[in-house]
Amino acid sequence: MRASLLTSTAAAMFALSFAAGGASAASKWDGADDLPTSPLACDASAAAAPAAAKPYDGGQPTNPPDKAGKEITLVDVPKLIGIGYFNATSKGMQDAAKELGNVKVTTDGPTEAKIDEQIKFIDNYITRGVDGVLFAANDPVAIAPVLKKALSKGIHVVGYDANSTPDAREWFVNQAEFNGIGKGMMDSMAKEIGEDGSFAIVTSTFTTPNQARWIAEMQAYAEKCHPKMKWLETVEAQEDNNLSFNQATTLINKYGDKLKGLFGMTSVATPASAEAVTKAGQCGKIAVVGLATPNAMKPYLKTDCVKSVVLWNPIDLGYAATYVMRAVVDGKLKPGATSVEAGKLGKLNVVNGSEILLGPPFIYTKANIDKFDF
Amino acid sequence: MSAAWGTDAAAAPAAPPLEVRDIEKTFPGVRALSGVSFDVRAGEVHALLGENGAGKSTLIKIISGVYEPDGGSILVDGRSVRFSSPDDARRAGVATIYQELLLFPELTVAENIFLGHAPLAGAGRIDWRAMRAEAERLLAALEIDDLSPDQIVSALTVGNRQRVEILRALSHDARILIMDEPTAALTESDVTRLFDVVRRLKRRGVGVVYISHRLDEIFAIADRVTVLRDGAFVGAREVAATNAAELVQMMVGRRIDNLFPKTKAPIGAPVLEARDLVRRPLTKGVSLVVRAGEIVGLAGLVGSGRSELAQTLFGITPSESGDVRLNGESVRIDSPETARAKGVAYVPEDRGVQGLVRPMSVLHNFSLAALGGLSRAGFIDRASERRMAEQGVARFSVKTSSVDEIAGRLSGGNQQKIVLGKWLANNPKLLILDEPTRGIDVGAKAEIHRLMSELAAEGVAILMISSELPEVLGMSDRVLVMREGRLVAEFDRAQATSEAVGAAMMGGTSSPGKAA
Amino acid sequence: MSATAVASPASPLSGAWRRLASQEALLAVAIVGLAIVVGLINPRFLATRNLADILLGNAYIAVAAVGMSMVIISGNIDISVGALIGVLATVSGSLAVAGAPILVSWLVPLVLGVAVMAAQGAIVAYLRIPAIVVTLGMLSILKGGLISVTGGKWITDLPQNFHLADLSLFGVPMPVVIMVLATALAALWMRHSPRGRAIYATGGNPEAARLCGVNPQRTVLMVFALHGLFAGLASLVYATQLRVIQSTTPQGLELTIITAAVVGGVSILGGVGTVVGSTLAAVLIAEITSALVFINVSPYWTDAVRGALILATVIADILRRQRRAARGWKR
Amino acid sequence: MSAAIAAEAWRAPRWLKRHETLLAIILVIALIALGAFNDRFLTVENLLDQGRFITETGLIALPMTFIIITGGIDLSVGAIVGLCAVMLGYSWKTFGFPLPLAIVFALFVGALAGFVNGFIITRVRVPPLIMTIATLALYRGLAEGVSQAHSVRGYPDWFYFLGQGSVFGVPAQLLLLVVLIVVAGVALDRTTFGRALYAIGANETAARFSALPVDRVKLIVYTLSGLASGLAAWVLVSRVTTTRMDMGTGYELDVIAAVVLGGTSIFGGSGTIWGTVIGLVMIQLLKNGLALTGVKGDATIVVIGVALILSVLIASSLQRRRD
Repeated sequence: MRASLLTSTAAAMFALSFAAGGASAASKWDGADDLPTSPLACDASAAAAPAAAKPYDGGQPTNPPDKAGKEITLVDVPKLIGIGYFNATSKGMQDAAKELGNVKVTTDGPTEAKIDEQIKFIDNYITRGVDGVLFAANDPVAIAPVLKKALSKGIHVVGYDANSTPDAREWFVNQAEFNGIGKGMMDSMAKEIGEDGSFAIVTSTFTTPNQARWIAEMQAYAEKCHPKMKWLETVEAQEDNNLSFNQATTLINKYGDKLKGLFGMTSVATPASAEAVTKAGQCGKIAVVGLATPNAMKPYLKTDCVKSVVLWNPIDLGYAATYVMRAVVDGKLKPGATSVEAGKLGKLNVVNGSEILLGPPFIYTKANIDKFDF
Repeated sequence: MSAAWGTDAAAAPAAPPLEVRDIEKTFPGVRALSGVSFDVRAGEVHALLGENGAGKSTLIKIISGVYEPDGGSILVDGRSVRFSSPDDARRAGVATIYQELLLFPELTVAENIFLGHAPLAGAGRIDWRAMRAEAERLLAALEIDDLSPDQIVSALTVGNRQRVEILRALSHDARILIMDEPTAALTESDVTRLFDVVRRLKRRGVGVVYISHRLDEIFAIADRVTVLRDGAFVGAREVAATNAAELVQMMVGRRIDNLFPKTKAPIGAPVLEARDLVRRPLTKGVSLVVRAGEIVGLAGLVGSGRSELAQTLFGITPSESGDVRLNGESVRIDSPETARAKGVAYVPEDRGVQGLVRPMSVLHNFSLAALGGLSRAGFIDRASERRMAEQGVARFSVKTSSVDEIAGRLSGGNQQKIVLGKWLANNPKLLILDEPTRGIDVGAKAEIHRLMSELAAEGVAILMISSELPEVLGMSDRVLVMREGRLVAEFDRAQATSEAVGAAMMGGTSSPGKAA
Repeated sequence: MSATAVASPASPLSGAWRRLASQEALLAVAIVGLAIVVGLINPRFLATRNLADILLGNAYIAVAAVGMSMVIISGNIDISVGALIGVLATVSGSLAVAGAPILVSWLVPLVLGVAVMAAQGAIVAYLRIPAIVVTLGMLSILKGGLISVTGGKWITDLPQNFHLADLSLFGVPMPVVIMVLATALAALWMRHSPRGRAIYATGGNPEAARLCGVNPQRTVLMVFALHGLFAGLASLVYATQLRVIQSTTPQGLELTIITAAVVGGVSILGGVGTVVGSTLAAVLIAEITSALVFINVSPYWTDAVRGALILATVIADILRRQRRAARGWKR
Repeated sequence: MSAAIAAEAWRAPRWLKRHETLLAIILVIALIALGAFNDRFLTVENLLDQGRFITETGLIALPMTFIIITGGIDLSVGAIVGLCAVMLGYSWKTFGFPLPLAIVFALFVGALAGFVNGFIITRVRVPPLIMTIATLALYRGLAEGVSQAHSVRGYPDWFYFLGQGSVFGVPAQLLLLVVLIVVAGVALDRTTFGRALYAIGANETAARFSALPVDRVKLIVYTLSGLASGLAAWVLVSRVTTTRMDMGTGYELDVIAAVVLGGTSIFGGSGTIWGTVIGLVMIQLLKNGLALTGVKGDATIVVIGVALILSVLIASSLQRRRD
């Protein structure tokens, strides 16, 4: 009786999930929001494609105190604290602060990437009183109200890494446009496994906006430029090392020789996937391409298990964000500007209205990886 | 084990194996014991008598090492000792059967018996084989043939769990065995068996401290009896040289002439008519009638299905088939709520678990079953709630500092009065009493019996379940006997003799264990 | 024994074994059944490699579930274990990187685990604060504490010989060895040693346990200490498996572990259950997670399906218990 | 009124009163101390602002208090919040319900989810903790499955009133919470329903033998818990203007922490709404106050943990001295 109950339920579940499975297989990745994708041109001249000059669409603080040239205190509220990536961005901010001399930045945020936690943090700092808020949004829309509140209190707001709705912040420092990442990832995967290779993806969760957008752009770009490559499957693994490892291993076991490549969409998933490939003794047979921080990837690059890691330099990202904030406060960066000076990074361009582009994503290889420590 | 006892008996020292002198014990607010002395000789049964709250339980808890006395001394074989834990007491050869069932529901009978002193097979591992064998031996010693060492205790009836308790105490090769109300849950036949064992123990030189409210038992088994009242020593008697009246007077400090004052009441129309009630496993087609003003006694062995029948009538375990009429109206009692709505009240067997919400105040216990009547639109009318409780306390002479006292802190008798009062607050037409006087002192017992008569006189129909035959015979207008889930005999007051009823309960050879 | 004749159809096993057997039978059946079903759909699932990986990747959960079962059987619960494992893993890794002898970096987490859990056990047992409160507090203490100390900096460049999980004994990978040994030893100990039985007694009826000469407080303290030891072991497997230690507390791990314990048939009301059951349950849950990928369940639905299957297992187990009790009544 | 609850509560009123009073005192001291450090903390604006943040957990904490008083627990509340948020967004965006209907539908789903918990707990007699651990996974999974992990945005402005608007300067949702606190407090203290909760928690068998509708009452409290989670989802979505399946993650522990901190015995049989409210306020204001005083988030969590253990420790030691 119990066995029957169990198996019957199980059967029911399987049935249900097959149905669902079929449904979703057909469904197209649209980045968990319903924004359109904009794949870049297939040839290398991606940068050449000029973004149509969009008018400034950011928000503005209501009569902020004039602190031009004066000491300012900033708070940086990343998606979550305690992961390598955001440690790196906050390091960049400290570097910039040191260079500028008249900026104080503290990084504080939730220990888990929860929208409402992040909102509470920002709200607390608004009450506490700061001159500017730097943020990386867990959700572009959810974070908007509290950011608008900051603006209304005359606090400057600049985003980095993960954007909010434009009118909720003044500027957003864009590490690399979604379609840029999509192109970079797909091209390097194609280079490693060939135009007819099949691959799978390990991501954090389907709800994480950046990852979702990237995957959407990857799919769009692949359809356009690598039509013969086979997209096997995408699995969730949170921001959890062991879970990512297990999921990657499962994929390897499931597809065997069919699987030629693994994408890691987060700085957690990529090293874990590489580890899985290593443990499975598939180095060289299964390529791992993904976003990751150098330190975690060193072992795998050294053993040639991973050829290249796609990532902008998060230190530069934090660094740039701080410079942008300073420029905003000093009135050097006004709506309509087309570029901004960002210290050692030189001149950064303003793209689609109120975003500042950090530059093309950075490719780490065995050769240059030792130059980085984060 | 017999060997061990034999030697003990041989080397029985002059000093009594256990003696306590001038024991003092005070709890916050309460003087539990003042200057109580008491001793047990090898091979005697020494009965400890007293109303609830007289200090019996405190005394035995001290003897068995649960409490430490504030003053006085405990002597084992004349040597003064200090019990700081039940373990110390046990090592000194003192084993105790507590009134509350202290068993491990999910473990087997054998394990329950030997928990804490399991036979070891070396490398500190338990020797299950030996444990089973030992358990079998003890079962044989008690002539219990319907229990297996492998049964899970959670699946046993109250009566059998009690037996496991006894077996556990016996398993300690005790020289002093304390039995606190050991027969409370036992049937007449179990009691006789128990007495056999007790006598066997006596012959082997074991001293038994025997606590019971049932005078007849004391006269049946005890050699000496010590009476406590309000935590003080009242007196000790050789059982041979005393009588019930004297003991009762010593206990209650007043004379109670008639323990069972069932007064004649006019018997009216049927209140309860049940036909072919079936609720497996223990109610198999029962038909009975209880009339207004009538007290019907329901006798039977533990496990014969008496309580199960009561709980089916009350809707705890709704009947699977058969029909019930209350005051002529055919009703389907599918839950206690409907039962109450139809004027049925049930005073359950297990006061502590089923009857009372111990941590709640007397006030809230009183109103618990009558909340509907005390509230408007779901809101409790506190004034009338308090009024009701205070009237109840007065009417049933519940001894409590105030209605806000925690019910669990009152003595058994007073707790029982609260449970009874709680139900009478609903003015029931049918009152089902399950062991209404188990484990409560003579005074309270008499009051409850008087109350039953009053209620009958007021025209309430009463169905009384009791394992105490004298009570059944004394209180009932009619006696029904239940066995293996069926009603097997009916006697009216005139015919009902202990022999006849007893015989019907035993039904010859079959024992409860074989039921179903 | 007319009664047992009815209760247990000529079973030579003792009651305890009978229960235990049937309890694990349920899970064993589920594990095998699921494997077969999935194997039919996708034979690759049955590849030794895959089955091995399922065990390897989740051994640490099973190990932790052993300790958790003891805690639950003793009538308590522990919410902090997930965070603790994260902390211990970090400590172990940092030691190794700091160049401490490998053995030290392996032993310290065990000791520390025992210490932390024993402390909680002491508060629960002697200060009589409900375990759920203490461990809930400890959860946030460990979680917050770890991040404030490490800043969440990943631990990398771990020395080669640190990776205990990569070793193997007679060809059996270490995580599996540890899982099996931990389960077997715990099971035997809980079954055959008086102290082990004391855990069941304490969970089943503390008052009675006390009167039987069992000291419930000491038992609870001991149980928590052991739980800490198993948490330490788990953290070792967890930490030495990958080349990177995240040095944050794994999210929701405590729930996974508790789930394994209860699916394993450990009654939250205390007094019942076996660690073998919890280990089987941990394996089953891991198997389900992997199976769902193999049979192409939409990734969006995997959690729902897993939840439903867990619920089904639990309900089945409860029903089985109830029938047993009923059987006992019809004597 | 809430003071009345503590005073009139049935169990050893003396210590109960002291217990809440004690908590209240700790709270006040903490507030003053924190206020001394930072002049922006004890401002009406900030305190009202915090009101917005406690509403979601507060709403759930009320039925959770009931459940814990009956000796049960509900770990699935956070997952139900996620499920309801998704249901709200999807019935509106995808199924094309008018938004008010979508809200009602979400509340209904919440109540249903709670009902399922209660039903299986009472009928199959699955222990609440086990049941709700299982549904915690199930409901969260359903939220993800239904939403296909998409978030729903762009609600009409009127919808944001509950989460972001104010009435006479008081956050709208805070008013809702206060009203429900009063209702719950009265229900627990003055009604037969509340009395039944205590009786069930203290001795379920006796409650059943006293003809109290034990199973129905349990069914109700778990359904209420689901409903409250739905309400919380509504408030949350309205506050953060978007719907995601991962909403409400981890709420269960926050809520339980508040309830036990408020002196409700996890073993059932005792507790008050008043205590729960203090527990809620204490945790939130501690977090806020510490943050304003410059303590970082991670350190704040540590403080909360210590506070939880210590205050329960103190309270219970006082209780033992009383009994």
